[in-house]
Amino acid sequence: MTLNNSDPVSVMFAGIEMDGIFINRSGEHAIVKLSSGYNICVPESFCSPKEKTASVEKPAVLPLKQDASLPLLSIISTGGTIASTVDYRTGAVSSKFTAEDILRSIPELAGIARYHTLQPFQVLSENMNPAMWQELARTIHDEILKGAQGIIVTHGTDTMLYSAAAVSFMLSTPVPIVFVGAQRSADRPSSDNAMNAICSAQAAVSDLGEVVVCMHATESDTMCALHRATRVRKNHTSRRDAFQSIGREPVGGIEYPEGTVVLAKDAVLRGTEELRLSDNLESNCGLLQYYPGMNPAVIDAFKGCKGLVIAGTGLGHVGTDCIASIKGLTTAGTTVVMTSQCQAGNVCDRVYETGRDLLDAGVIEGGSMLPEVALVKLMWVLGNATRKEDIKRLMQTNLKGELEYDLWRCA
Amino acid sequence: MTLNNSDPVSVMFAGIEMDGIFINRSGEHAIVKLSSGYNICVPESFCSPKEKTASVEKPAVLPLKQDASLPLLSIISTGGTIASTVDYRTGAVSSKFTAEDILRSIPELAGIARYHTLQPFQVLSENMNPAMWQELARTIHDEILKGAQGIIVTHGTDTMLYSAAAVSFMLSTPVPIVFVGAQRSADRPSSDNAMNAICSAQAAVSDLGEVVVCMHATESDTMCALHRATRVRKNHTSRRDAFQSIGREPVGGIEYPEGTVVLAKDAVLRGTEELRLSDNLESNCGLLQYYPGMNPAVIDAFKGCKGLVIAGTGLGHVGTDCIASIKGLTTAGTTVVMTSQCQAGNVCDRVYETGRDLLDAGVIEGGSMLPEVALVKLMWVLGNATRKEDIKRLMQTNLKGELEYDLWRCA
Amino acid sequence: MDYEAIGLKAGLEIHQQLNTKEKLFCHSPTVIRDSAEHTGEVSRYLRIATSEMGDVDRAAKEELMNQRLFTYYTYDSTGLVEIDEEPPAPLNPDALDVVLTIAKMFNMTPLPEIHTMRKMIVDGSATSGFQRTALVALNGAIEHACRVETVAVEEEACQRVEDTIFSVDRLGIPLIEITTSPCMKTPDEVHDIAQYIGMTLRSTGRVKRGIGTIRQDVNVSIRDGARVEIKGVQELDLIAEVVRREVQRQLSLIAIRDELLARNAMVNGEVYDVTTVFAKTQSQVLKKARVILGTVLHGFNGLVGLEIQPGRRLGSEMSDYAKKCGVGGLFHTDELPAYGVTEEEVFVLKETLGAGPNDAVIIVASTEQKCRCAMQMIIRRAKMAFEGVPEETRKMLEGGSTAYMRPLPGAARMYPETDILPVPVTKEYWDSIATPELLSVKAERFVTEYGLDAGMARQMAFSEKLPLFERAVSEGIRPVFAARTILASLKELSRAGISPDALSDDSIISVMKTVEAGNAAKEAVLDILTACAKGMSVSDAVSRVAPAFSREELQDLVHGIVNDRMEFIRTRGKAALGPVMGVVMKEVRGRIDGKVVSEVLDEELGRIL
Amino acid sequence: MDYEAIGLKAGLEIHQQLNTKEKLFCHSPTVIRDSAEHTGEVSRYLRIATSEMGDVDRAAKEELMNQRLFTYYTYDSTGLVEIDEEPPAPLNPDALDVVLTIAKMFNMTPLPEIHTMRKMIVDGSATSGFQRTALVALNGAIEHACRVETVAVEEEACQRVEDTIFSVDRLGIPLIEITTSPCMKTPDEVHDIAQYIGMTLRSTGRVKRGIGTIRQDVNVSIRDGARVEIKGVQELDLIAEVVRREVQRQLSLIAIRDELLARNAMVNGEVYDVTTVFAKTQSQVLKKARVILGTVLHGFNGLVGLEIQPGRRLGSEMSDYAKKCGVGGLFHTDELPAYGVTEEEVFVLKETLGAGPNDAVIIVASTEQKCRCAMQMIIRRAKMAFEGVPEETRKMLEGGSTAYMRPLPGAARMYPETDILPVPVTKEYWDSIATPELLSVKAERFVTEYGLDAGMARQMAFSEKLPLFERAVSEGIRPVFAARTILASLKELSRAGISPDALSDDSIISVMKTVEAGNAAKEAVLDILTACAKGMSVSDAVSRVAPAFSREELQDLVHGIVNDRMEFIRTRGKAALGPVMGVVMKEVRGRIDGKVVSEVLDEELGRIL
Repeated sequence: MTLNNSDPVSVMFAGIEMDGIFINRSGEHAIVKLSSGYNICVPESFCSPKEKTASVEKPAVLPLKQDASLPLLSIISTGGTIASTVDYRTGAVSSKFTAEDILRSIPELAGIARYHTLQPFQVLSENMNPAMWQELARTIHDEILKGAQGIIVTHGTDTMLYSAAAVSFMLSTPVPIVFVGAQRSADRPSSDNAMNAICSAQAAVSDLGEVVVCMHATESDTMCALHRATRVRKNHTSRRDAFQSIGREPVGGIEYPEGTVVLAKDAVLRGTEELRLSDNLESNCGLLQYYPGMNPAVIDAFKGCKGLVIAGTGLGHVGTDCIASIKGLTTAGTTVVMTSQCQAGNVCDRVYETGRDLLDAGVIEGGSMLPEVALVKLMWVLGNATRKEDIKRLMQTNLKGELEYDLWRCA
Repeated sequence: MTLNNSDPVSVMFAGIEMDGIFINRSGEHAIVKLSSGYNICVPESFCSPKEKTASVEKPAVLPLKQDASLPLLSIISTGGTIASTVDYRTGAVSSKFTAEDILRSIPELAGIARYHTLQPFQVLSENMNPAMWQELARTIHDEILKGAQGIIVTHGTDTMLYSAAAVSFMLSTPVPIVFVGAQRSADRPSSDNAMNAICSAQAAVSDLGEVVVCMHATESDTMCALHRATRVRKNHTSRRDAFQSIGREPVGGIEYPEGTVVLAKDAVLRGTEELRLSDNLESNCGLLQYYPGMNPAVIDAFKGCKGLVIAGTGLGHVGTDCIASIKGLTTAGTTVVMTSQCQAGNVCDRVYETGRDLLDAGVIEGGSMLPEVALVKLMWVLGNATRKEDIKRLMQTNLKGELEYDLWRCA
Repeated sequence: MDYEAIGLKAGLEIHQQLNTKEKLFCHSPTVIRDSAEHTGEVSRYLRIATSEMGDVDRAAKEELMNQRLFTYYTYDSTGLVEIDEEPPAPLNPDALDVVLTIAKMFNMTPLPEIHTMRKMIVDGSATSGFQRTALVALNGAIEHACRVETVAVEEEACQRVEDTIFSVDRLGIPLIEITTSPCMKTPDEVHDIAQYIGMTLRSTGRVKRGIGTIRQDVNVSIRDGARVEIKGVQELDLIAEVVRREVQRQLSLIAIRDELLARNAMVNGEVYDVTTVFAKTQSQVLKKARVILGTVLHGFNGLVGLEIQPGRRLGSEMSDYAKKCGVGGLFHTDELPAYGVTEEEVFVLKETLGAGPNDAVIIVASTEQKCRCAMQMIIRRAKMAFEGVPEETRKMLEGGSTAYMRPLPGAARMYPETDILPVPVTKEYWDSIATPELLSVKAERFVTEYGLDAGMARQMAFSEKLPLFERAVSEGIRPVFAARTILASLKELSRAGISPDALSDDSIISVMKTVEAGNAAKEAVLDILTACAKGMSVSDAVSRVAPAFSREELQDLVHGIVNDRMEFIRTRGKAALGPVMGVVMKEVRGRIDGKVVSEVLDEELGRIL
Repeated sequence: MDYEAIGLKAGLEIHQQLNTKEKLFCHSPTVIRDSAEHTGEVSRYLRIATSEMGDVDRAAKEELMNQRLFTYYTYDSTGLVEIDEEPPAPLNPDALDVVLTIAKMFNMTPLPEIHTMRKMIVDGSATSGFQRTALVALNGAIEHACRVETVAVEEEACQRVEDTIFSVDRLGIPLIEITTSPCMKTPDEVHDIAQYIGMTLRSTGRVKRGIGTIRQDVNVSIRDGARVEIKGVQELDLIAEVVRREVQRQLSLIAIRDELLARNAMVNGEVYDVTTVFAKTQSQVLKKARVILGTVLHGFNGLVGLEIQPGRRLGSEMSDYAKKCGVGGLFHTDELPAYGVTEEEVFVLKETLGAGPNDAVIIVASTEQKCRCAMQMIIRRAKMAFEGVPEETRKMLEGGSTAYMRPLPGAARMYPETDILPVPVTKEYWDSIATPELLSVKAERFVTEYGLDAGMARQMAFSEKLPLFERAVSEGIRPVFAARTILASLKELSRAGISPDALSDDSIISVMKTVEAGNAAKEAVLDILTACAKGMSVSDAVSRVAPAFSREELQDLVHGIVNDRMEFIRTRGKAALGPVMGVVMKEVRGRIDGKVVSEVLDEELGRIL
């Protein structure tokens, strides 16, 4: 008889008999949860089924009502989990996503807004791609059209900054669009998911009117930061406060648990922009960091791409022997944008010889754009402009806070 | 008659006649320095030579003596300028490199040590390559053998971190090896060169015994930081305090102008290591940052490389559709090491599915190594080990502070 | 006491810290720090993921809002895993190795794969909100026919600094958890088994020593009683007493039950406000209180004040329950008048509540809310008295009595730790594990093989300095000298208030070798070691404390002394040897071996006589 | 004064801030901040790159060690370029455009490429240690046959907060520097040329206005005198006076020179310690001093105290030199006894130093070191008196006299700014630049075209609100009404202490349109504008301050008033119109046009009479 998950079993091992329930198998082994709560792994042949006890009837779940007087938010899930429950009998963790599930998990949310939830797709953050960014932007656009007064996008943290930047460029928005995730899994009592979610809801009903990332501001549960989508980086693999604004202060902060939202002087306010979707993207673009001794053939590999962002050294340099390959790309019609692997600070190819050679090779200076953001912007610009001078002008114009200012094009 | 630099000329322009000296030409234009000090640019045909006045004889320069009672340091220049002089008559800036020149420019150095200077080669920092790292390591080795009690390497800031890490791996050193550079050019009164140089000399005569980078700790001229060569990044394109230790505090600090050196508890002290050169490098290695929508062909372009460091997302991930290409590389004998584009924090490919697939594809977890440092280390490891298990063990062993600890290899 | 007759059954759960270099799931060192040295702190809330049934009612919401913010102290010796900012490292292979070694010593069967679980703990002592734990082996044997049911490896929790402040230095130190079956029948047997298990653990040489590194929990029940778990017995010497007192407590509670039933006693649960009764009281406690509530326990007179354990009464049990509500305690009429309460007040109290001579009255004084809560708890506990012994988790008090802590745990909220891959334990690995010689066996060997007397052999085998002794012997130092030196030096240093860590093993070995080579006298060993412990190098210590004294120098000295006492010696002849020897030794003690002095003096006297 | 006869030559160097949105070499806004608002600060040393000749002597080394640490205040409106943490951006094309426009207005020739230079300034006022500056155009004409020699664009320096603390908000604001030839022959001509240049600059509408945004330096010399540069004349009205006084000063110094030569005067430079002379002095200054030194200027009696400019004597010039050494000033015998120095002390002083009746004695009181330094400076300046007028850079004092500042600058330490690429000025670009109408021309046009009287036309043309006026006229508002409203409202607001910025151009236009549409009375304009300036919206202000009053309402009102005064009106007949009109206006002033009131009242009276 084949054992199924949750079947009661009797295990004979080490000369003793133990009761438990069957969880799953791993090779020839059975994983059994003992009544003490421990999982053990024993040869499956050591387990024999036991009669099921009458299952306890689950008590009826009371329906939850949302407060109609509160503003309406849309929660759009792309695969990150904002809420989980643990089945303490089997130890299984399941991620939850209906508005009701979320409110049950994080009851504080019910006091902030009403929620409409959608899940246009469900992928691991590292599998997000430009097509999904477009789908996401369209979904958000629809939700705002339908009356959402704020948008929360739950997203895995790995590529959140790319997605948030992409939505920034594709969408002009009158309401806040808040990307939120968790660095520590939602199934642990110490997870940052609930606090981040609560703060993201506070941000989504606030006066803000731009795309931001809402995550822990410090390692403590006392404050979330709102980062402008085009100036944020994940700067730590695992810490709660991994997300940091680069080259500027966050555009806002939310005190927890008070919920007070404080916005920076230059935060874009609700209603400043009109709703407009502009969702063309040229996804055939690449990003490459220069390193000493780089074989120019690595650059040649991007032949055929419409755009390439280089993360050069310092003010925006590469080794002299790579310049010919770059010139080859630009001549063949690839737009090449120079950013810096330093991340913070401006690219400036006027000051040193190599930089001047790069400008001669047709490279566009990327100002203070983060390499990752420059990649996303380049996809958007190439999806919306074809003339060389327009592409250059757009890349050097501050569209969504990705640059501090429009770069000067001298007379 | 052809005009040469410094020739007195008379310029007729805008209906007036002006005296000046000829500097150089740019196309059909002549650049002339007027007696007011201004350079102007006029058609060369507007200039006519004037008779030279008898040149003033330069006063004899007094020779400088070094204090024999002070410790001996070697200053090795790779192209960065530690000292410059300006010719105020023509405005020309020239970089200086004899010990005497340096002491004239930065007299404070004379009170700290005696100096021996070398210039094994002179390149722009972005043109440094692994062969030059080897040359540099050998030069340093020789100098220590000859009795240098500390080494100062002046280096352009762009790729300083790669060179410093490379020297760390190639050289066991009983004396401090201090890399120093300047973010603001040496020809300006506000340059950071002099203070950095003075602090680097203080570091080079200190109790330290490892490879460090010495640069401004803040934007003010009050403190330099000593960063461990394997944990430092240039995190701003232009600021004086661009260099920052990642994932740890600096190993030391130097108060300016007092010169007090304060070392961290875990700084490696003078004499801890014995002098040993191990200068094999496998330079056929690459570094690649993953980004959403990456074409797997980009990874295939590294086919034939002996090693590839990937800067994955978050805990060390790439999109699922890139895993086959990675597997292709490892199968073909390329060592693939996973690091994170987050820079700080540990890679951990056990926690999520994609990570487990990467481990199955033969990827080596790079722990908390910075991607750039992992690249340099991989070159060194592949230059010194051939068996797969040795390569993995070395990559996961803390050799020079690039990891916080040796990673566990479970039973 | 005939423990068999009353059906005593006891079991042990022993938690022992392992002495690995790094923690169980991260690379931090396993060192305990002074909390004043903390270098950082983080503050966190913990929340329990709701089950599928969970409903968001007003009370739950309020509870969530009132969650406590815990503060964690961090150190330069702790990292991101301790503050739950990084996935855990794989299971420390060294820790697993120690646990498997111990399992093998108990003849247990290892599990083919070790699966790490999360055990939910939201009292703040674990930053993640759970403790990681994994069963490693099952079913082993101990002498006396007792069984070890399971051996698990788990991580230590944080140490509480105060209130909601915790220190993460201890968090993550590996523990072995050894659970026996309830196989012990007498208090002494509990002591012996605990001692035996402890000895077995220490035989590995790979567990931590010192206060707080081992904690014994004891499960005790008697026939007609109930299972009671007593937490955190740290001193082995108290363990039998704890069991004895628990037996006494259970017997007393059963006797009280019988008496209550015989008296037709009754708890009706009515609570009265008696604040006005004490309007003019001189009792400090009652004067301060806003509200005083009282209840009558019918038929309880004399029983509430009955001692059930040294220093503990039925009233103390009720008081423990009441304290959960934040009150300081209670007063009962079995102990009144006292504490400033007058006979007249007691009289009025009883009158007011209509309490008869067989009844007891309990009063509680605090705020209204706390008093109401406390009264409910007291009434609950009073009703339990009719059942005899409640199942409880109790904590040990000084001396070995116990106090109520919380009910026995229900089914543990355990679920898999997904960040840790299962660790296979292969047959090859299990077979390759060598079990160490038991310390008890070692002690016997030291007697037979090295000629140590039994006491010293045992002391040496069980000492933390055992590895030093074994090294010294392996380096050729005579075992008896080595053991004597090591044990005496430890004693001496502790007497001088110097930490034994101040003295390196290398120094001790070096000093012993110096003596054995005849370059310092045995008598000077302790002085030399003390000097070394104070920071002197061995050679400096030898030359300062006990400067080498050559045979030639000795001969000169002896010659002089003998010359001065020529007449005496001539008079006494050979019998002068003793007294003159005394004079010489006064000069050279510790600088040259007494045997040599005796030889030289003998020669000199021979020359004269 | 016959300025031609004495050979007066004067030239101007005018620095005017440009009103661009961003700074000259970075993107920060060109706003001046309150230093209390600074959001950060950095501290820096500056060092001069040594020339090839430089030698490291002890003194140089000491100077380097004693370098001052400058502190710079930063703001949320400043960036990395201001604190020299980032390469400069390219030359601001807007700034260049303004400078080229001005150059074209002076009929200058632009350079084909603009090369930016670094001019070394290590006094701390430039964070980089240099000021960036570039010649833009050469050789232009001004009316009166004067020439503009050069026009350059350069960046403003930091404002000094105090001592070594600077504020970087001003640093980098673009300046135009206009240098004329020494073509002015009379003080009034200097005034007129400066005024004309200023007017030309303002005609662009693209330069900053207000205190500190324009600074005039004047070069003055007369025949037999010397070139003297007077820095930082900020008020145009003083400029002629400054020149007049400088002429007077130079003439006086020449006269003194002649007298000294006539007297065979002599400065032998001997310095005496005269501290003891003043041992019992009542002079506060001398009492405090550690040391008092004195020197004799032979044949200077009466000349040291001679006034050479209002409030300035030859002694003042000497004192300026002495102050460079850190002393507070000097005493000379031409002014003594005074300041607590008695006649007797002066007598003893002269006796002690052997000074005759034709000689002057100078004393200085301070520390020994400062006194020695000061004496050397005084003697240096005294010797210069034999030459007449020294070449100097001087600073203006209140009223128009001047004080010594430093010698004339030598060859500027200028070298190329390598971070800025040269900017080509193509023929196409130059040709495309449109020159604006001069304000003076505009004023004339306002008279002829719009019918403004000459005074108002000039006031309007030169007002900062000129753009508003031109907009109003273009939007159809009658020019006279527009000019009157704008000028009056500015005056009214300033009288009420309200910033003119509080009132937006849109509001003013809107109010004027309301009036012109007949929806508010002209009389109420100022009240409405004042209300708007205090934060009220235009429509609110109109309805509150001057609620619309319809013809019907007016008729009712008039009807009532007339009824009440029926007898009076009947008595007076048409002559009652005046007085009754007054009563009505008292009620409706500003709410309806007086013309309408007059009409309605006329009708009503017509009905009765």
